[in-house]
Amino acid sequence: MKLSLPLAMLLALSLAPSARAANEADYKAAYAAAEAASKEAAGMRNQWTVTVSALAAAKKAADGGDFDRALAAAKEAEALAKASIFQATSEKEAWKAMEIR
Amino acid sequence: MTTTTGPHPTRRLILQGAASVALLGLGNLPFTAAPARAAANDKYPDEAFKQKNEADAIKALYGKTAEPSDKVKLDAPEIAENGGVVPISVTTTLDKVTSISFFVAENPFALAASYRIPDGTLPSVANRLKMAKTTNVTALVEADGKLYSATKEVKVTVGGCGG
Amino acid sequence: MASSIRVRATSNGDITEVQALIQHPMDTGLVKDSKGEVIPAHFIQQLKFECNGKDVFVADWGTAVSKDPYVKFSFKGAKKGDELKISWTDNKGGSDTTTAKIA
Amino acid sequence: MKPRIPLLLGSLSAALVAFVLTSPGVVAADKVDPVADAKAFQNFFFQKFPNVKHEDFVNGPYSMNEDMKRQWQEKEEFPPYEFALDAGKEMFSTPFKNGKSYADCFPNGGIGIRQNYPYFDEKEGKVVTLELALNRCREANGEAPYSYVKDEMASLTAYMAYTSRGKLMDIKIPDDPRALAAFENGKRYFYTRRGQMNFSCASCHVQSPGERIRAEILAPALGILNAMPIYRSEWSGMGTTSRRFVTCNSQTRAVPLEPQADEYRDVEYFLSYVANGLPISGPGARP
Repeated sequence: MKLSLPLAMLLALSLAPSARAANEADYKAAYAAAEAASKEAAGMRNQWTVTVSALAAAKKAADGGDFDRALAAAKEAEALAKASIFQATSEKEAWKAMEIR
Repeated sequence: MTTTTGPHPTRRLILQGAASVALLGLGNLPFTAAPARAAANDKYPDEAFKQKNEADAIKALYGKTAEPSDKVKLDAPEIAENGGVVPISVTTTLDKVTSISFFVAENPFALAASYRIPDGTLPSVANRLKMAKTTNVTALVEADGKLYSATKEVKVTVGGCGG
Repeated sequence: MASSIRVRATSNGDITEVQALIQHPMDTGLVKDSKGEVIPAHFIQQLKFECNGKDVFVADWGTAVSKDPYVKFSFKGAKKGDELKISWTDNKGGSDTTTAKIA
Repeated sequence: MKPRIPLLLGSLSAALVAFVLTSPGVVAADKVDPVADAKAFQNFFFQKFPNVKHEDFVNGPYSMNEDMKRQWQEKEEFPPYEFALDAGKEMFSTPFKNGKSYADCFPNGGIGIRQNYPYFDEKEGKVVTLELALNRCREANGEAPYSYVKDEMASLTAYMAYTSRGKLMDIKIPDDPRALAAFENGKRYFYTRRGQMNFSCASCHVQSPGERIRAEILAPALGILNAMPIYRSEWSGMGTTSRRFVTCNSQTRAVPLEPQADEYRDVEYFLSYVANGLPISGPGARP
């Protein structure tokens, strides 16, 4: 099974993690971005379960005051959501490659 | 009820047998008399079903050890399509069969099911058992007071791709 | 409500083949439900088949018997039209019984 | 475990492949031709599995593996869906509070008609599945609709499928551009990759039927809905087509759509149409 997944997320994730500890503002910004991407993915009816759970984990960590983990989870959620958007757009045509003719 | 075919069980012997079966449940006393299970008790072998491993369960149920025999034909799938519903059956050419039981070695409780075979009932049973994981399934047949067994490994794993 | 026991008893010659499927959850007591609480053990312990006043088959079951359990066996000495009585009891004192004519 | 690096390589190659393929190929596949699609679909499986009898494809994994087929035949002697079947029969004959019953909602009293579902409703301009028709019948008679993924719906469809056993799947596509669009949409959904696993229905049921996915043998896509609804040992209970679509989605880590969403209705329409001519074998028993 060729696992081909056009993943913009990998580029996003490889950014050097910021040195100082994350604070609430960083987390809020990252969470907002993640939520927007997640809504867009849902709008394309191609949401992933892992995006939803990463968002939930981010929220839970933030509620617990652990903003480092919350920020990381929010970033991951955003990357996953972007990946599912990329998947939906590329599959608009790519599915024909598998069609039995 | 059928009379046992072993040594004629006087009352004292049965009591002694029953006592030692009970003691045996604690798994620490060597076993002396061996009552044929079918006649010894009519009630549910609660003790045997409580044993975790196979050897204790066999002792608690029959009070003796079994010897593998090719006269016991155990039919079980190579790979179970689902651990919750594994079709397993056994048939034997041995005669004077009084009891048939199934053990799943690494289940939480080894003894899965035990059947009493009165006179006139054919010595073969089919049933569907649950298996916790890949392990050995053993069928025991008690014929003419002696125990015979057949064992087969059945592979069990979950299905599906992820989730 | 129809009986929880479905039986099919067919005789050819002197041998009667009996198949039974029983509607029962057969809970092991080792499983948790979606809310994380343990589902208590609830399983058939004894299943009896009687014909012409005699036990022809007695099953003692543990928690490893599948949900909606099935069993098949055969016995001699009965003929078409005889009545087979089937009854089970479970670890919570529940029970059910039914009769079936041998076809 | 996040497989990062292989995904990166995978994604670059996929993007490349997608780009290459879309440019020349798209012209040929524009006109929707269900008859040709169905023929190509069936021939693909008949050639891939020459020694599987055509009508056996409806037995899913059991047409692919002898050991599994034996376990299935043992189960079929006294199948676990027996109780759902009886419950369905009873529900079918119990009138609603207003005295009517399911028989009044369906042609031929609902007996022996499952092979014509799903059908394209030209008034509504959409595909109507058996499950949807049953719930609409309930609502039309003042009854609360059943859940699409629970036992009641499965029992009803089990009984209706049983009354059609052996009849050949007979799905019609009227000469209506919306019907062709629904068929095409179903086909698109069937071949579209989704979820973090990046699988489409075809990844498993076209590329690798007969192979194992952990303990289970994958069923061929041809005739896969002919056995619905199915009693799955894994669920130790009955499953409707809706439940099967929803669970398949979540296995590939895609968030499922609501049961009876347009995509699900269309993919059921597509999959049933391409299985025309194969017998109904529902209700089925599966791992």
